Amino acid sequence: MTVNNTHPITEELIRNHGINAEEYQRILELTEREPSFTELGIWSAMWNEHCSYKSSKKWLKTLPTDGPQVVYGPGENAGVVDIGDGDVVVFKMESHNHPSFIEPYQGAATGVGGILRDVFTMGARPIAAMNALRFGEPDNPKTRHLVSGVVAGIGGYGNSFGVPTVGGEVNFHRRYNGNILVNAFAAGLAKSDAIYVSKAEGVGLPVVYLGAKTGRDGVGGATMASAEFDESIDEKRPTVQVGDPFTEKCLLEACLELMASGAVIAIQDMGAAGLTCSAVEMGARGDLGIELDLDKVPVREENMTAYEMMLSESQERMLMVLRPEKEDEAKAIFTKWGLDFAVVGVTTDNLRFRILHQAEEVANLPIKQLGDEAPEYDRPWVEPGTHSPMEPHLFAPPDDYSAALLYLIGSPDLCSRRWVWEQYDTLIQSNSLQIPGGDAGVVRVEGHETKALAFSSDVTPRYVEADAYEGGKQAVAECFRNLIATGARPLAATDNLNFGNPEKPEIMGTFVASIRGIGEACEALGMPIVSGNVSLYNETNGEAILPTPTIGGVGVIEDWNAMARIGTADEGDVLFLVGTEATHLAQTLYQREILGEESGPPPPVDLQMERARGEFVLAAIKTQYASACHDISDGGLAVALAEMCMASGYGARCDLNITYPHAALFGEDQSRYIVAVDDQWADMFAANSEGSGVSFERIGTVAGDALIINDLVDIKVETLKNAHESWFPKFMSGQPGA
Amino acid sequence: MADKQFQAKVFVTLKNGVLDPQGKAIEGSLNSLGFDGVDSVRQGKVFDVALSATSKKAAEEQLSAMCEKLLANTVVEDYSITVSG
Amino acid sequence: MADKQFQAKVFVTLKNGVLDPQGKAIEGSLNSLGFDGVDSVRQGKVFDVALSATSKKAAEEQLSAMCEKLLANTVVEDYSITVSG
Amino acid sequence: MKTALVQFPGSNRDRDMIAALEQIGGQAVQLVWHTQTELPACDLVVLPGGFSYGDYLRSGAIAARSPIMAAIKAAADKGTRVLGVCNGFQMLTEAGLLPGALMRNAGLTFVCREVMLEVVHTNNVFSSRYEAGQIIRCPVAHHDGNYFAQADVLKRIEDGNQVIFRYAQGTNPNGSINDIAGICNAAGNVLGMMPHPENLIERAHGGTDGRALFEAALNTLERDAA
Ligand SMILES: Nc1ncnc2c1ncn2[C@@H]1O[C@H](COP(=O)(O)OP(=O)(O)O)[C@@H](O)[C@H]1O
Ligand SMILES: [Mg+2]
Repeated sequence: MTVNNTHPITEELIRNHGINAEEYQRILELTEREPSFTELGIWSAMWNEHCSYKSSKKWLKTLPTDGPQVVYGPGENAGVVDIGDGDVVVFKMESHNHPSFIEPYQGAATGVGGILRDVFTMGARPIAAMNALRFGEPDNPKTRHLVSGVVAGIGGYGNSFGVPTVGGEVNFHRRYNGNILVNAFAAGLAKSDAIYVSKAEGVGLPVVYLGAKTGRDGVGGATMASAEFDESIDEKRPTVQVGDPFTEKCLLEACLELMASGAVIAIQDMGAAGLTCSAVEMGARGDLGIELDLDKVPVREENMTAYEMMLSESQERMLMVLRPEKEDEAKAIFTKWGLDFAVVGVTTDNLRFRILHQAEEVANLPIKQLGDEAPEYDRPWVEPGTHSPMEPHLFAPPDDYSAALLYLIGSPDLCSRRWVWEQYDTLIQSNSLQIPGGDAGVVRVEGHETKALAFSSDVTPRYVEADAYEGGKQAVAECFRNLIATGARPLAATDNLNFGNPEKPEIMGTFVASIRGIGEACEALGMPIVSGNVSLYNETNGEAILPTPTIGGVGVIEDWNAMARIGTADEGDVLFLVGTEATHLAQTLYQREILGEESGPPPPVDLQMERARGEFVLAAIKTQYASACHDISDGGLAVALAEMCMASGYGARCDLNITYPHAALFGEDQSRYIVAVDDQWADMFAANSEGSGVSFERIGTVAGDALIINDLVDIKVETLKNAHESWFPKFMSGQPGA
Repeated sequence: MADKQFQAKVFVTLKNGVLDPQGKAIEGSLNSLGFDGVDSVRQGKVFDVALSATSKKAAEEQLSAMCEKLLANTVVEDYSITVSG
Repeated sequence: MADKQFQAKVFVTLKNGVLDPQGKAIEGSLNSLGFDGVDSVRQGKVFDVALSATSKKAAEEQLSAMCEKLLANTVVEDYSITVSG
Repeated sequence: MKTALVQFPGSNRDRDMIAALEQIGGQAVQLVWHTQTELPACDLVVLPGGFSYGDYLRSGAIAARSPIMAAIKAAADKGTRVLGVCNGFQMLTEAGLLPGALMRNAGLTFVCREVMLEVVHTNNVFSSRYEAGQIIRCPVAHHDGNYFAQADVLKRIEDGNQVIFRYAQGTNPNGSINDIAGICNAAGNVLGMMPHPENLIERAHGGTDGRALFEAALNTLERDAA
């Protein structure tokens, strides 16, 4: 039987494809006639926010993206950064927010699958993964179900595929109640002379379909990922896809074998709007036309229309331009791995994107225009307001400092995430030097004696909400700090910008301001943005999420024998605060959790100071003065000290010069670290900091089995641990008290 | 009115068109084990539920509520129920 | 003699006495969801198999061979088969 | 000692295992693809961890029916050493080379963490370099490690001193009956265990408690003596 590919183009149909009037006019001009149904689908896929970045492009261009270490910046499947000795690290972060809210397990799983594919499409073997998660408030009825599904899905895919998950974030906030965030990061390792890109070269060459068969999965998914949620969410359900990590693992091995065989000219994974985006990308990049014969596409469902095949988001698929003489060898590799391999098209010199189905032409469009001439908007935006500073005396001190500290480290946003990361394989590949629980994940560079890579994912949404510019800076600065704290030199970063509806000037303003902050920080801290992803329209019934520009940073450790950890301080070590006494309590967890308020400005970041202190701490770690190190972030100095005590099992005796005790202990002033130093080196360390002009304070020593701070805090480490470890398991088991 | 005991079977299967990686793998394995008569395999779940309810009808209502709430992931799965007892 | 198409259901369930962590967990969640009528839950698998065979009997024989060889782990699982032509 | 390692589609701790075997054995490992029907000449066959066939149907079930398995059974009967770790252990039970079955973890979730193991018996070629009763550290990373055997079988392997590793100090991560983490066959030449000794063999791993198992299985003493 033949499938009907025709369908009248009505105004409603156009609207349902998320195409507005002007856009449709432009489509008519470029198509030079009324588009066919299949063509309309293709245009909408290429022009929706998800694929075209039409609202964000203008601003993304302002981010610093190069540096001597950058091999490929944004634009490829993932960023590529030189780490020396002929090795490169390939990484990117991507969101799967909407699918994960609809079907948490599969949504999160396919999110991980997608980002892994982005990395190995370029020829890199994935070596590390992270996941940045934001959920609604714990007592929202949906939250527990979403947490368990998302975490199981991330583990289910990553563990089976075989990549260690070495870091991430989990936050809970009311503003994510109807729109959670699942941002997945992956990094891979490759040789600098064996990187593959999507730019096709050569006319008349076979275009090959690789991997799993095509079904109706996610037809319209790309359109959904850019649509605001409303109560009619159920209708969107069929677009959820099921991931198959087993096939993905086979695809990885097959692709790496294929690349080694020299058969690959260009390769591109099929992500959103699979066949359409990948084919157009290859052609447009290489100034070539592409002709596809859909009758040759491996399908797993009957009577699929051209429209469905072109927009299907079935997972674990790739498109490749092949060296013809290598076809048999290439086919053999894919047969060995039990994967489909089909020549489905050819490259042409006419710059047309031509689709045949059942021996009929169902689409014939200008490929460059599809790829490059997507609309670009300068959406109206308003500069976000800022808050005047708030002095410490404006904040009530706690009645009991020990109780406040215990409460904080046992609160949803500060408690241990062990329940989460023990469901992830953190050890596979035998290279994990630091697993979750410290400041950054660290993995060895295989084949290298001493080199290692560090990974951290960071953003503090409540800061961004209060001041998008400072919040943007802070996200990068905290990422920088987490890398430094392990002894890594920050190299570059990827971003995942999660915001609400960009058609609202306030939201657009937050977006613009945070990008300005991110850009300045990346510039000042030498961390260019080499890849990224934008997720807009994160709103439910008109309420937007907290603005959440997640930053994924990568750093290099030349010799992991000189690496620092959070928990390696030894009895008798001297504890130094790098930085000064805290005074900033606005937008802190102390304010939110203890005082029940969220107001005022976030702590500002002085980027020059950030860099100076970072370089000082890095030097101290590299020269092995630091027996342990931890940056000070959420919850301030007291929480950071508690985290070090819990990690080492030792107590600490601290005597601080204090003006405002609650600010000194819980203030979240930026650019600060705690460094533990063997007492025989303590004076030397102090002298060095004097010399380098970095402010520091000798705050105490590692001792006993309790954390003691002046006459304010005195808590047994065991007690801290219990409070820290108990919330998550309790919450997930549905027990009260969580 | 006293409750009666019922034995129910709840079948949870993937919706048509939803990819079934397990079924696919099993199909492949059966073929390579020489069962070449096998055309397709889809894997689903079956729950044997013992429950007490006032009537068969009440039991069925409870069971479909259980499916909606927990047993089935209605985003990708269908369910069917048979009650005996 | 030409092959006919058959649709079969294969049920694989845990032997009595073999503990069923999934069933237990589901039982627990159902109770905590307020379904206190639930006395016990056991989780099993069901396979929808489409196969071609010369006769229903032949189909059944093939299917039990599949169970013995792959579909069931007879150390801990029992199976049953229903074939509809 | 010649060593062979069998790779299945979906194996993913094979690279960890190869690294451990080559580092400690000082010899290249011969790789065998699951579709082969013969093993190369070897004294030790290793079935690595991972998710062969995605762990679909049952963990290790499909791999246990692959062509190479008959050759492995034959080799085991002839006394060749066979080591199955994690997914490899699951395959050995599914293939009937070891008794019992590995069920879904009692907690139902995948669990990756370090546990403590008691070396119960040192009467075999894998644990002989440990002291009986010794407690060692070892990581686990699995979803289906909940060992189960019917009462009579359990009695048989306990009485037959076939339980080689037990989770110790309350660290049983999966609900295994009798805290069983690893067992061997009656002859003592086939060992299956859920924990991953290959992930704890060098300073970078934060410990080396896993080394002795490979030193024993690979006869490194004899090698060093020779
Ligand atoms: N979703 C997750 N997956 C893996 N590890 C996580 C996840 N969420 C948090 N972690 C880990 O828990 C630790 C604490 O997280 P966080 O408080 O965000 O660290 P930091 O304050 O140093 O940024 C870190 O090691 C982090 O990598
Ligand atoms: Mg930190």
